[in-house]
This record gives sequence, C-alpha cells and structure tokens, in this order.
Amino acid sequence: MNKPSLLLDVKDLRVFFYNDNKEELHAVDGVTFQVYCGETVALVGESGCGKSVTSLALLRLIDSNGRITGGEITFAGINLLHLSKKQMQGIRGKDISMIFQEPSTALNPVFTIGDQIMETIILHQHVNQKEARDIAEGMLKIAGIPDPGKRLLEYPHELSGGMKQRAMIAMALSCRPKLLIADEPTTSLDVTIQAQILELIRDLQQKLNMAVILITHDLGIVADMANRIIVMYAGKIVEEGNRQDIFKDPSHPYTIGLLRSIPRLDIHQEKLSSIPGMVPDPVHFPSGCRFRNRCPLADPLCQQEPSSALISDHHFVYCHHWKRKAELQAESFTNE
Amino acid sequence: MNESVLLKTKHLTKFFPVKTGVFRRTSGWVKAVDDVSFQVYPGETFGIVGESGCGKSTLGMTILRLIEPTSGSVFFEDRDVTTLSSSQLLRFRKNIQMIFQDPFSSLNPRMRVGSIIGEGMTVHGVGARSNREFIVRTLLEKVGLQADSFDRYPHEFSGGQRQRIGIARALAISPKLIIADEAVSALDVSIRSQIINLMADLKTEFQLTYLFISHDLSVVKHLCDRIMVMYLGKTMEITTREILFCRPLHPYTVSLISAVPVPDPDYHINRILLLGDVPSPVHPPSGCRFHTRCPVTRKKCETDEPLLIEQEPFHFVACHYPGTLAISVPLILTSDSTL
Amino acid sequence: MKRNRRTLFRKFFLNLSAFLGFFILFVFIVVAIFAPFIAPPKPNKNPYLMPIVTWNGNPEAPSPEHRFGIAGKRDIFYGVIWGTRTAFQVGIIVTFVSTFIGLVVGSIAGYFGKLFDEILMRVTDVFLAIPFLVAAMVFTTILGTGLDKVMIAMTVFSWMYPARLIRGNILQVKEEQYITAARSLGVSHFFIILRHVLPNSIFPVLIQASMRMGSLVITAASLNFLGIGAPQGYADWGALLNYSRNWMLGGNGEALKYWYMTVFPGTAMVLFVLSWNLVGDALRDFFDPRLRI
Amino acid sequence: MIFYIIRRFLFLPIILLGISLIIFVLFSRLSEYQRLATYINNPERLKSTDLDKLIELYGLRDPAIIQYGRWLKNVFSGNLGWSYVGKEPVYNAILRRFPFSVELTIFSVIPIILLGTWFGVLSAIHHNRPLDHTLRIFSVVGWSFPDFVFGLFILMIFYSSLNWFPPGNLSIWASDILKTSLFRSYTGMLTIDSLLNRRLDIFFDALRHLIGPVITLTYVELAFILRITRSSMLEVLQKDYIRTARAKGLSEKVVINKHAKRNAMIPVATVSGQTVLGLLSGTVIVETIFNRTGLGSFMALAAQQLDYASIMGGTLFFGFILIIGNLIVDVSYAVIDPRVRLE
Repeated sequence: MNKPSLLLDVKDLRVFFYNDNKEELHAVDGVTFQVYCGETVALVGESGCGKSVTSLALLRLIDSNGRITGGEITFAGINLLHLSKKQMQGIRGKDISMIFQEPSTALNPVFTIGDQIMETIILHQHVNQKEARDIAEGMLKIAGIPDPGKRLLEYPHELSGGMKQRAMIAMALSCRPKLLIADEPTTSLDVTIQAQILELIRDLQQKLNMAVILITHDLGIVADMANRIIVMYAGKIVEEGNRQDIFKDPSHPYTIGLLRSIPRLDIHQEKLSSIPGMVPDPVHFPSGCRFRNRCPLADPLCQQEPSSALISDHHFVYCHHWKRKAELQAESFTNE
Repeated sequence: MNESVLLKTKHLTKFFPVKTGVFRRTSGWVKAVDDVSFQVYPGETFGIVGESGCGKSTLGMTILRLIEPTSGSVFFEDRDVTTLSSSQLLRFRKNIQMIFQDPFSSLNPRMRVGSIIGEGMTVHGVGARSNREFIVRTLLEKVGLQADSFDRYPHEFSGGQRQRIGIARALAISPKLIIADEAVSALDVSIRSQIINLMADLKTEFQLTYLFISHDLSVVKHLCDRIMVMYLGKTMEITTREILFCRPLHPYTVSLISAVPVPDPDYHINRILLLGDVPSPVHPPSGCRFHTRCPVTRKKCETDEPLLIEQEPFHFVACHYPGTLAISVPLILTSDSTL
Repeated sequence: MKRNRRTLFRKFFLNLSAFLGFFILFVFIVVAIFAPFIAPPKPNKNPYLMPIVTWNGNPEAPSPEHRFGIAGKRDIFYGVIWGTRTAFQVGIIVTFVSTFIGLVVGSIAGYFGKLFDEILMRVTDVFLAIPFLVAAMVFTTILGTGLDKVMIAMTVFSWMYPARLIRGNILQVKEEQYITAARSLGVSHFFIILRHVLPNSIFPVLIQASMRMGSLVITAASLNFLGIGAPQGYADWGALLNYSRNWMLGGNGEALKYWYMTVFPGTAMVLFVLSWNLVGDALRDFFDPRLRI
Repeated sequence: MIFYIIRRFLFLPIILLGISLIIFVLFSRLSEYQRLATYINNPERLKSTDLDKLIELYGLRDPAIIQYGRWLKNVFSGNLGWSYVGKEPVYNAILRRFPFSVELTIFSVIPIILLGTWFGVLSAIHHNRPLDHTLRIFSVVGWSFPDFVFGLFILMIFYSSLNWFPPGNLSIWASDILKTSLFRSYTGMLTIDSLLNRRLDIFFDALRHLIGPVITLTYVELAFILRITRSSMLEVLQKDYIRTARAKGLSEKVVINKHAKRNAMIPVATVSGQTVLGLLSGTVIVETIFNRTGLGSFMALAAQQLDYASIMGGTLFFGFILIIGNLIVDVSYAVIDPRVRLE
C-alpha cells in the first residue's frame, strides 16, 4: 500500500461549552488526529465523550453556547479555523458533508426530498433547476432508492426510516465530497436496515473515493467498517490505532474494559466484565488522566496528564501504565 | 418438559384499529400481535427478539393487560388473566412487574426515590408500614445505590442509576415474573454491562423469572435461556439459545443473526442483506409474512401461511422450508474464550 | 469574557423582571390590605361604593384634598385605592373557580379519553365559540348589575382555557413510562391521576392562571368601563375610566386638561396586569426553562 | 385531508346548535315581556298595550323545548327581532355595521402580523441579547395594557393635543358626501368604497380616522404573535434539520429565512387566525372609545340599554363568525403543514 495523501489534520482541538451556571465544559480537550484520502476513521466512545462535538467542530457548526477555543483543523492544506464564514460555507456540503443519527429529524419536514437535495446541488455546482433535478434523481438512484423520480416529490414523513437515511446520504454525497462525516448513521435503525445502510456507505465510499469519519458507540460496526480507530473518553483521545491494533491488542484500560463489557454473538461469556462507576460529569472531569477514578490500574502518577505512548506504527495510547495491561484480569472490572 | 408452567399465552392477539374517513370508522387493523402462543417456565429467562414494529413490546404490555388483548388468553400459574375483573387485576399485578426502556421517562420526576420504590408496597400492603423504609433502603443497596438515595429526586441520577431505581421498584413487591422491555437498550456500553450483570445476579438471589424483550440479539444471547423470534406480529421461531444460535432454521432468524455487527475484525459471516423495509403491519403480506424479504422464498410462501411446527425437539419454526438458509459460522456458545 | 457578560446580563434581566413583578404585586397587596387606612371610608357606608364628594358634575384637577382629582363627583384617589381590592377579588375568585372547574373537566377528558374526551371537548368548543368579552357582556346584562354577576359570567365563560391546557398536558404525560409503571404496580386510576398525572401537568396551568389573572381583571374592568357590570359608583378602575371617556373626546387640547382622569386609574390598571404577567413569566422560567417564551 | 375537512364540517351544526342552546337558556331567564322583543320585527306592534296577547300569540309560556324550536325557526328565517338601538330589524342592523368592524380588523391585522412576526424572529435571532430584552419588555408592557386604557391615552395625545387622528368613522364633510346619491356603497367598507368611487379625499379621511384604533389594537395584540413567533423560532432553531441546512453550506440568511421560518410559521399561522377572530370580536371596546360605528360598539350600546334582541342577535352572529373562522384556520393549518396534509 503506497502512502495515501493527508486529507485532514486536526491538531490539539479544543471545544468548550458554557452551561447556564457559566461553568466551562471542556467537551473536547486537545484532540489530535489525521485522516488520509479514501480511508475510514472511526471515532468511538460513549455518550458525552466528545465524539459528536469533534465532528461538528470540523465543520465549525458548534452551537452558540460553545466555542472552538484552540487548535488547528487543516483540510486539504487549508486551516478551516482561519476561513471567513462565507468561505466555510463553500466547504460545507461540497468538500465535507455530514449525515446524522436521526434521519427523521435531520430532514426538514416542510420541504420535499427533491427540494432539499437540489438546494445543495444548485448552491455548490451552479447549475439550473432542471440539471439539479437530474443530478438529484441520479443520486437517489445511486443511494438505492427505488422510483427516484417519484420520491423527489415526496416529503420526508412519507418515507421509512431507512429510506430517509438513504435520502440523507444522497443529499450529502450529491456534490461528491472528499470527506463524509457520518454521526451515528445507523443508531436509530433496525439491525437489518443498518446492514443495508452500512453496505451503501462502504459501496459509495469506494465509488467516490472519499474518506469517511464514522462516529459511533457500536464497536461491532467499527470492526466491520473502519481502517483506523480513535477511542475517546471524556473529551480526550485515549487510544488510536489500526483496526487490528485496537481489537487484537487494546492497550488502554478503558478500551480493554469497553471491549470486555460488550455481550457478543460469536463467543460465550459466562459473565460480562463491566467498568465500575459512571462517565464523569463534564463540569467535573478529573484532573490528569480522566479515566483514573474508574481505572483498576490507577495510582498517584495518574493525577498527571498522560502523554501519548507509541506502541507500534500508528498505535498510540494515552496511559501511564499501558505496559501493565496484563494485570487487567476479567475480575478487575467487575467490582460491583 | 413436564415442569410447571409459570406463564402461558394462547393465541394471544392484539389488533389496534386504524380509523379513517369522515366518521372515524375503523377501516383496518394494525396487527401488532397476531396469534402468539408461548410458555415461560419458572426460573428461566425467556427472550423475545425482533425489529421495531414486530409487536414485542405490545406483547409484553398485553400480558399485564396494560393493553387489553383483542383475543386469546394469558395464563399465569393456571389462572386466566384475561378474565380478571378490574379490581382483581390490580391485585394480580403484584405477581408480574415491568422494567422499562427509558430511564428518563420511567420515573416520576416529582416523586422522591423512596416513594417511587415504596409505592407498590403501599398499594399491595407489603410489609408493615414502619418497616417499609428499611426494606426500600435495603433494596437500594442491593441494586448498587447508596441508601441515602432514598430522599433524592430522579433527576439527580444518571441513566444507569435510574435504571437501577426502576429495577428496585419492580423488586419491591417481590413479583414472580419480571418483564424487561428493552431494559438495557438506552444505556451506554459500559453501563449496559453493569445492568446486565445486576439483572443476572438479582435473578439468582430473588429466584426470578424474566421475560426479556429486546431488539439486540447479542444481549438476548447473553441473558436468555429460550428465545422467541418475532416478525410483524407473528412468531417465527422459538427454541433454546444453544439451538437458535447454532442451528437457526428460519430464514429470518438467519438473516438477523448475520446482520449483527460483531466487535472482531476477523469474524466473517456470510452477511445476508435483506432487501427493502419491513412491510406495514396494517397490510401484512399474505402467506408467510416474511416472504417479501425472504432470500429463499418460493411460490407456496406467497399464499400459504406456515404453522409453528416443532421441527425437532424444543425447536418450533414457522416456515415451509426450514433450514434452506443457514449461517456459515456456528456461533460458539459453550466454552469460555478469552478476548 | 464577552459571553460571560451576556449570561450575566440575561440572569440579571430575568431576575430584574421577576423582582419587578413580585415587587409591584406586593405593593398592590399592601394597598389592598391597608385600604381602610389609606383612604378611610365614610362610617356605616359600603366602603366599595365611592362616596360622592361634590355636586359639581365637572371633573376637578388634583388638589391637596383630592390628590388624584375628582371624576364623576367622586374622589379618584379613593377609587384607585379601593379598586385594588375589587381587582384582587375579581381576579382571584374567578381564576380560582374557573381553574378548578377546568382542572376537573380537563383531567377527565384527558385521562379517560375516548367518549368522555369527545363530548367534553365539543362542549368546550361550544363555550369557546362565543367571544369571551361578548359572552361576559351578554351574561351580565341578563343577570343584572353587580360585581358578583360579573364574576359568575366570567367564570362560566373562562373555565375552558385551563381545561384545554390541562387536557393537552395530560395527553402528553400519559405517554410517559412512569404512568405505565404505576399501572403495572396496580395503582388505581384515582391515585394515578392524583400522584402521577396532575403533579406533572399542573404547573403550566398555574402559570397560565397567573397570566389569566391579568386578562380577567381587564375584562371585568372593560365591562365596568362600558357601564355594564358593577353598579354606579362602585370602586373599580374600569368604572373610573368610564367617567373620563366622554371628556377624552374633546379635541383641541380639551382632553389633555383632564389627564388625571385617565392617567391615575389607567396606570394602576396597567401596573396590576403587568405585575401578574411578569410573575407568570418568572414562574414559567423557574418551573419550565424549556418554554422560555 | 379531505376527510378531515368534511369531519370538521359535520361538527359545525352540532356546535352551532350548542351555541344557540346556550343563548336560548341564558335568555330564558328573562321575563316574557323582555323576550318578546326578540320575536317581533315591527316596533309598532311592541307599542300595543295588550302585550299579554302577544305573549300568548308567540307562545312564550309554552314548554321550553317548543319555544326553542320555534325560536330556531325564527332565527333561520333571519328574524332576529327589532333593535331599539339601531331602530331597524336586528338582522339589518348587524349586516350594515359588520363591514365597519371587518375594515378595522383588516387594517389592524396587517401590522399585527407583520410586526409581530418580524419582531419575534428578530428576538429569537438575538436571543438573550439587548435587542431581545428590549422587545420582550416592549411586548409585555403592551400585553398588560387594557385596550381601553391605551385607547384613551392615544385619544389624549393624538387627538386632543396634536389633533392628528380624530375619533369617529369620517369627518363631517365626508359623511355628508356619503349621504348624497353621488356616492355608491359597494362593500360597506369606507376605504374600499371611496376608492371604487374614485374619491381619494374620502379615502384619506377614512384612513385618518382608522389610525388611532389601529395603533391601539396593534400594540395591545402584537405581544401575543411576537411571543409565539419567538418561542416557535427558538424551538425550530434547535432542530436537527437546521444543523443539516448549515452543514450543507447554506448561508445563515437562507437557513433562517427558508428553513427556520417556514417551520416556525406553522404555529404562528394558527395563532394569527385566532388573532383575527379575536380582533373581530374585540372591537367592542376600541369602537366604543373611538366613537366608531361597527358591530362592536353596537353590541356595547345594546348591552348598556338592555336591548335584548340586539344582544341576542349579535351574539349569535359572533358565534357563527367565530366557528366558521376557526374552521378556516384549522383547514389552512392542514394546508401549511405537509405532515397534517396527508393524515
């Protein structure tokens, strides 16, 4: 495999939110990663770990109560944080597209599917209504929607959940973006529909040669789809590596705990491991390693922030004690 | 199996009317649960699995008559639940309790945790009044919460902790059967395993029987002894866990198993992609309800409805051509493997 | 930094308007309680009837003796002070009774649904089909003059608003899983409504009640302003303003001479309604921050 | 949707019957002598000395249900009795005055909806910033103003001291022209009729007389629309599809004006409909203060003088208008929102 070119370079990204009590929430705190052309990178973590905020920050779509307070987002050589609003709008939907978790709320209920897809096409490709319609119809067909000409005239609520997500994908890909950000694209769908949608994303990724950032909490999907995996916990990256690294040689206690706590179809588990405690409240993240109050390996050293340790090529872990991972027996995680 | 039966449904059916037109006449029926019969034995965990809209939640509610069944009957310890008068029914509900999916909507936000858990005890007169607070505090500790949670409000707790409160509420009146409706679906991965383990522990401690309703095959496989697969209000397959995951006979079960993502990059199963969407339960397909999406459908499936037949011991399948479709990787169920 | 200032500003504003509302309300309560001391009535007379202080039909400008002036032979100051009591009486009684009726009707319709709902909602539709002011006007003319008649008329035609609101809220709350949980515990309908449904659906009704308080007082005053409600000379802001109406139609600065006839009772009226609206807003912010209207 | 509309139409007679029943029950509290006026269309006959005979004739002592039926028949044939206040049959009096109220409503509803939605959107976009707070104060104060208090202030300032907007419908010279045969009445609304008669001077005079009441109604009623727009807009701006629209690269202007506004206006549309209906009936006070002819001031006058026939007829008419209006609002709601359209 010759080295693919760098598409997206995120350096030390920080996004802070402010709640009603004026407290600072460090939702994303110093996140660094790269995405290369054509690959699929998965951002994995539990709710509140900052994965969705990271993805919205890439498009500078953070809500008004939050702000990108630091870092660089370099996309195809341009620092997105330095662009004007107008230039940024030119990138959104054209070079970087996004699909969301809940297709029924992500589509505007009062406009037809056709209106919504054509809007993007007219905006970015400067074509007339008629041409846009043809492109939109073609995209729906590519997205596997039967009878696309008719569907263009329908409203979102007339489609099933799976069809809506296909329409979302058609809309996102209508300008052939270089990067697709898929934020929990199948979480609200049934497992058989999920399989269809994942297959579609994989298929289109190859056809269009685009990179995909897949945001999900489902490690099963990750094992199936991702080339590279970034595990996040409480606003920080805890481990990053290739698919095989993460699943066959997980090194951060959190990754290990997470993998052991999933009920699995393919093997027999007498009892699941489970990580004790709960995800910390973003206002009161622990200092130093944020996992330390749930970690069986934690000791006073963990009050200092861990730096990244390189395990092998492309496999990083942010943990002081990753070399002691063998001590993590199944029992260490089940002190209920 | 000539054990005693704890819960039995016979031809249980629930149709919801679809009202249209000027006079809101009933023009059709949502066939949510259509002629479902199964038995639950004491001490087992019986799983009901299926995709959204298959009627599994309706089924759970119908058993407690939270939704009145259209026809059919439910027997609990040989007593027909469907014939109980409304006052008898209130007393009967002490036997069966539910754990709900949404930890946020299942607890009354304006009641303290103590009264949420104690309410059932008051209603059914369980324990002496003076003793109830002590029982509730003990229960709180049993489900892994601090006893001082007693005086706090639900919003002070996280999703996982709320689910523990919901479990304590169900246990407070010592039911014989617990219906868990998607009880762990809304939780994060690391919290989910905590609750799964808790439910397993409590089962042993209180000698419970579970009816576990879920869309998640992995969880069902982990927790359940016997499993029923539903599709569009109908039973497709009922059997023990070992048989279901090693030798599923219904094409729907096979497709479902093959679609589950497994967190192992080296796991390769022949993924069977079902085409299209689940049809509307108002106009379910004729014949076998699965025939419109079935990869091995034949002529007969379009017209004749297959009956639920015991194909081999303890293995009931509703399919004209059972076993035509098989999974390529028999799933390991016995030996413990390490990660 | 800028953001912090903005949240601070918002908090301050919210608190300020809430404070203002409660403060004005408090002043009115004090005035109502101490009315006999602030504006002593003539002994052995109904204190709610403004005593006649002059035989001259023309209005008189404020003077040390009659601080707010004289309208319709009556002391405006006395009317404004005792009018506070009238306003509270009308507002509180009508709001309380109509909210109670609305709660009962709305709860039954919302919780039991089906035929109950259909019939009760059609009945509310019928009552809603006559404009509130017109209905109150008609009813009062038929019942005859008197503040009690005004209150009965307004109650009969205003219970539908809380009924509709509580019904809608109950329909929403009914979908919550804790209701199903209570049912599965074997809790009876009565206790489910009392312990689970009402506590979770009643706050918007209370907020609405505080806002309705203002508009009910306006309606009662409107009737008195039109000369339909309370008897001649009753201490009421609307009745006081009624005296000023004809004088206001004089052009060429004529009306401006009689500003005190409008300004004093008018301001009392506006401040009273404003305080209830601000209190309602504050309650809404406090109990249901999602509904920050 | 067609079923929905038909269904609504089927409820119409039931509700109308309900209203008539309420009114009938209310009025049955009056004595036979007082009720007589609601049956008789001819003032001469009421002067007759032998009223008992008339009461006998109209069966006012019959069982209530028979009376109700007879009265309904009367109502349907357009016989609502004789109006003292109007000195003509109630039916004619209402029809002649209604256009004035409609005119005032039309002229008020335009600024109410335009300003209300504009301020509401502004307020939502500037959520919790000074402009938002200013508009909120502005609206809550307006909301707290009884219309008769604000109307009196307007009269005091703009008529009495500035003499810009006089009360009444028209100046004397203009109403004199109206009485001549040169001026033809088409709609009963002065502004429209004057334009149709090509009398711009009368048009502007009518307009001048409208401004006072319009300002009053606008300020007092504006707050409601403003609040609904603001909250609806704030809610919509939180929606996922707004994020989708931004993620497409649409400019903020398009996101707000196309994607957000269209959705936010759905509840506003219903409320606007209700505001129009509320105005139609709420003209009672404003017309009285500004000395205007119209259905509202007619009702007020009738109530003051205990003209029962006029009150009864007016109430029935208002009820009828309100029901038809609500029906139109509900149907248009279905047209605006595609989710309702395909039930």
